[in-house]
Amino acid sequence: MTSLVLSCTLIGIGLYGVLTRRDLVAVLASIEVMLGGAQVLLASYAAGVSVPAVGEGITVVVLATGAAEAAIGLALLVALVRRNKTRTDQIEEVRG
Amino acid sequence: MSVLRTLPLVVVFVPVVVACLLAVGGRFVGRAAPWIALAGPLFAIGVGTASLDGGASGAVRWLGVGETAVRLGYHVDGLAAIMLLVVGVVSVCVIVFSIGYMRGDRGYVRYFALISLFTAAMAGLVIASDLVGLFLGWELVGACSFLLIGFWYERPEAAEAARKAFMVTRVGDAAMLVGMAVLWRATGTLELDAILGGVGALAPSVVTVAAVCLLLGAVGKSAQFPLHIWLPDAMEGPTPVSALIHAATMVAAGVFLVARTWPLFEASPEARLIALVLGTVTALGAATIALPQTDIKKVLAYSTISQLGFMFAALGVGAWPVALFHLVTHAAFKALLFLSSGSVIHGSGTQDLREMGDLRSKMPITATAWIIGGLALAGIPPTAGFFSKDEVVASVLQAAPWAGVALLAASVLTGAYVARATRLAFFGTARGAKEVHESQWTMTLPLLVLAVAALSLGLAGPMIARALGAESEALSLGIAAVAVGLAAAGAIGGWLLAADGGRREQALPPAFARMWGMVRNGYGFDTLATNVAVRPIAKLARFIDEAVDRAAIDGFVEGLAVAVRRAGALLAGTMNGDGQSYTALLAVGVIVLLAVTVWLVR
Amino acid sequence: MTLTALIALPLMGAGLVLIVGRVRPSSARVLALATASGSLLLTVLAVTLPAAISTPASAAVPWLLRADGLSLPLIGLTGILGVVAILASWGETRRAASHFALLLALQSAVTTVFLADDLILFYVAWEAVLIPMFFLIGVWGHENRRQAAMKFFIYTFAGSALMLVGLLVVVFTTGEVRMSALTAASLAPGTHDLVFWLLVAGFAVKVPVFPLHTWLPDAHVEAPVAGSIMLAGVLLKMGGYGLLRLALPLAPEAARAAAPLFATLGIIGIVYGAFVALAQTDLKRLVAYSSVAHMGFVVLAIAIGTPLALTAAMLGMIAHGLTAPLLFLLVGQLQDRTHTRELARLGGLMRPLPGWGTVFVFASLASMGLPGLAGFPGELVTVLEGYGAFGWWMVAVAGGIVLAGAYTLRAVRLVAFGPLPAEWAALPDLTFPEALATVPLVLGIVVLGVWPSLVADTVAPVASSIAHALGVG
Amino acid sequence: MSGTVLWWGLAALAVVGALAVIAAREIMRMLLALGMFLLGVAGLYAYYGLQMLAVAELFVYIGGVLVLFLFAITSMGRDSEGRVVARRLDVGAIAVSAGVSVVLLVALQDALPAASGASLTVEQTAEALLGPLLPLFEVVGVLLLVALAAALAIVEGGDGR
Repeated sequence: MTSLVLSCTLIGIGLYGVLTRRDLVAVLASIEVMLGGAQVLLASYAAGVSVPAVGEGITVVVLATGAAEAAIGLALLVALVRRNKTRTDQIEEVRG
Repeated sequence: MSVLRTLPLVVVFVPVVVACLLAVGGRFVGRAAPWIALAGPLFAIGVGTASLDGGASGAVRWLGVGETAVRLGYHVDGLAAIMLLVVGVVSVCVIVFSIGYMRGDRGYVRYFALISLFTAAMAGLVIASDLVGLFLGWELVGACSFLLIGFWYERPEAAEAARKAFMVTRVGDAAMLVGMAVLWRATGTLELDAILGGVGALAPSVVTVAAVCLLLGAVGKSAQFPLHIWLPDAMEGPTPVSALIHAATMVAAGVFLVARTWPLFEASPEARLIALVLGTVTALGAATIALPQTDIKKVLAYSTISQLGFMFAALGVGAWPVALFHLVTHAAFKALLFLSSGSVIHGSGTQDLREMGDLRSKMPITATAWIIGGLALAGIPPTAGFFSKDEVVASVLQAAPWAGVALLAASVLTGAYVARATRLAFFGTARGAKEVHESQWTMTLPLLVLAVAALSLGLAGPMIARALGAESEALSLGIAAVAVGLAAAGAIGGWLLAADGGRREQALPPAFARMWGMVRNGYGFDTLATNVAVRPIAKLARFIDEAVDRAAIDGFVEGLAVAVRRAGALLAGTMNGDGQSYTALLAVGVIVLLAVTVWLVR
Repeated sequence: MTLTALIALPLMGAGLVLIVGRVRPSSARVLALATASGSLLLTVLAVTLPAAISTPASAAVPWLLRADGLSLPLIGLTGILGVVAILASWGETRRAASHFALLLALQSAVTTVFLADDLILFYVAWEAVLIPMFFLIGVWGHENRRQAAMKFFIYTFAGSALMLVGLLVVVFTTGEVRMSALTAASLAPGTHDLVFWLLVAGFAVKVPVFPLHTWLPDAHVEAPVAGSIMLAGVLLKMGGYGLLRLALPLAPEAARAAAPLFATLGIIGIVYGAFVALAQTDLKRLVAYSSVAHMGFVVLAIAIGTPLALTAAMLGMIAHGLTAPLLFLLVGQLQDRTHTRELARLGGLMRPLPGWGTVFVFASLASMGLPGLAGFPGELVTVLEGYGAFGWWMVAVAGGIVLAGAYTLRAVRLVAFGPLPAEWAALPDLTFPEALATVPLVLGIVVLGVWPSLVADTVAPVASSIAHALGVG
Repeated sequence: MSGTVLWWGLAALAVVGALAVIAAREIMRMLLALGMFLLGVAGLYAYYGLQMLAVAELFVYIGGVLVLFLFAITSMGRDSEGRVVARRLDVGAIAVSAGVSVVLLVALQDALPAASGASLTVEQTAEALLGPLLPLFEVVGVLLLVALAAALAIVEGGDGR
């Protein structure tokens, strides 16, 4: 139960970071934090799954996707840097 | 002759066909239009004489579902026959008279088409055996009157008068419609013999309400107080039209209606009382207004209103055959007077009495015709007017002395305004600038025919009474003498009033002159009616249009649209391009969704 | 099989006109007129020979059509107005082909509404009518036509959306789609009121019942002549037809309970419409509000509910379907000449336009319910039966009739009579096609006025069955 | 007893790391905080007996992702150096994020099975991955490959759009 509390707090903190940080890198880092929080939760229960190995296997998968996501995020970052927009409010193409 | 008895509907169809023929083929017919238009009235006379002692009848199912049905039918009884005769004779005279009077008018053929249509409608009204057929004729007569008053539609006064006439009569017609609805609910039918036969079975309140409603219709059509304001203005129409419609036929339809539905009125004392009061007030009031008029046609218009007042008074006291008799004689001598005035207008080019004078030297026939008519109107023996008006005054005096006295006073005034008009127009020194000439034969012949009628109809009293199925009382010499004496006195007064070309009239003391002017204006009733009825309705209409329709209802609908658009704009504001605000919204969405699922699951 | 042909012919005609119009624009109107006259002929055939129209519910024909006393007069009216509308647009040059095609499509859609025996087809046709009408107003209309077209579309569409819900409730609770098979009993007890008010929402907007009428004047003022003719002539009748065909039979108790409300709205409609018409300065808006008043009579007649009153409602609709289009036709012809509808600027037009003037006076007299013309039988019977049902309220109705006379005569006085302003001295009178367009309507008005049982007898059986269902007949 | 103290220590490490990430003034300090956070997470994995995962975490995240961050930052060029401006304390964001975490907490509190203390040796994990979970493992491989390709495409094709 306590791991749930921890995980939720971490996700909350990460989300706060995503919402408030102006710098793209910071946003990406905050996303990593949220991901970490989730993974902790998963880990705390992974062992408890009927076939232990399956729990482990899933956590590995989550870990992998986390890494992949980080890679894509950073690639985007690089692309944006090339167009010297590193601040979240400078990206306006999504204006409605 | 007997074939006419069996085919009364011909009096309606022939003039309708003639009217359509003239309307469509106007150009080809040209000058022959009046002679073709004579067909309708001649048939009316034919059927009228043939059916004096009872004619054919028939009915057809006009509109119905199952057994509840509105039927349309005709029944030519004595009353209808007499009316047909009146309509026929007067129409013939008017049409012949109009040949000369309307020559050279742009709407020559249209005029005769409308007259023919009018004859058809009047005939239909008269022979109808049920209230729907009667109402059909009733309103069509009103429509023809509208079109004929507004015949010279380019003149604003004529257009306005036409609209006013049709509107005021339609107020009465609306009351009639309600009366018909009351009868329909009570008896399930609108056929006169069914209703009148079963009057005994009806509740008194129903009878009274129905009778009063029908009476209102009659008051509207016969221009009785307070719905009389349209008749003087109706003089804007051509004079022959005034003679036919606004003297003899249409305005008499009100009296005819009460006579036709007499059992209903017999069973309702209240309705009769209203008729008596309105009739008497109108008779006296209109006679006073007629006195100071300067336009010859206005004199005759108010005189007609007054004479109709006499008839309504007679109806009020229950003497409906007497009223009918007076209706017939009045039709004759009033048509005669109108046509004479037409001839005078045609000859002297003016309608204003002050610009006439000494017309008898140039227009002898017209003068004699006018004088005979005047004598009949005043009720001087041996003219027909004497007999019929005497019986009216006699019967009213017997039943309601106060009304009788008022009618006698009205007779005095009648004598006065007739004498005044006669002297101003035909005697004294010629004041008109234009060269005066006697009218051609087509105009003077009808005058002679009507003059003969005005003289001889007095003797037709018993024959008419028999046709109506009522016994005619003997002439009460006493009252007759009093009536004639009073009329003569009035005449002398009127004659003196019109001394030296009407200048004495203008030289009245200021107080009296102002009152004289006010009376001439019809006691200001016309302007009163406009301010009380016409103007508030127009203002209310504008208010409803602007405030209720445009602002309230339409505003609400348009407002709804604007509100929706503004709400849309509000939401669009959130899409401000800031990625992070999107995530925040997303997060809020997640919170809400999860909260709801948790709440639902629990 | 002629029923299907009645719908297919105008539709095919529309397609043909479009194609031909591209090649030779001038012949588009001739072809359109031919199609319209063809379908009118077919309609007359269908109306006079009921045997010819028995449509077997064969599997081949997926949808079901049925014509009975209620729909025959209306499809007859649609046929006549189809021809008149095309004649009215005879001079149309802007994209003539699609104009005529839309008119034919509109006629086909309206005929489907009146003939549909299948609820879903009824709804589809009901909405299909909006589309050509929207374009007719939106493209060929006058000054701010887009706003009017949009308002017309959304207002009626909102109403019919509610109606759709009602129809779906009926379909799902009873599982029956064919109207002829549906009776009040087939509806689940609880749903009567719900179905009634949902259906009425859609129909009331169309009729229009006061206060849902404010879309009508804008739509009419901006619509082209042919649009106004079809809008006033048949579109308004779809509301009345819907009430008689669906709302009343399916939920009689609800209908009877709602009768006083409808009667009040009807009477308000009559008097209110007349008052507002009296204050109008635009001739076309005046005629539009007169339509509101006339339809007030129809609503009142439906509220009374007796067999004769329902027949009177039908008569009222057919009569209005003749007089209003005639008036709109005349106003359109006037506007083609004077390019204005302002009463203040007009006057004395009887002099330069005798032909037009005579028909205008005739149409005005018919519109104010002069006996002997089409409007009178319906209004007379409504008052007669109305006194039995609603007593002294008929005095207000009679007042409404007088007011009808007031605004009509005011219009005649301001337009046809009075002195002729100099600017209109040289106006040309009616051309042959224009005069021809008025002939069917004038004849219809006289025939219906003199011999109303021509329509009344066909409507009577259906009217008495509806009244019987209402428990009033 | 010692286990729970260890857990609290690691949890504190992670939480402080996380807080530092979102509050760091200067970008380099943020990265250090991220590293600290990841260390905490790895420790927690170990605490929960997933040794293989703990080690994987160390290598992949701290070794790989953190380096990636470093690389990205350095390539961002001069101007972004050391100026990591955080917005003022944004009450709205606090509310939202607190809300999300609370809702998650409530939603999941009884949905999860009881946490068990069992631990997994590397051998067991290896057998599982190469045995029943082999297809899963392959998929992971493909996933990573795709991510790589995508990253390259974005970086290379960036200017072409």
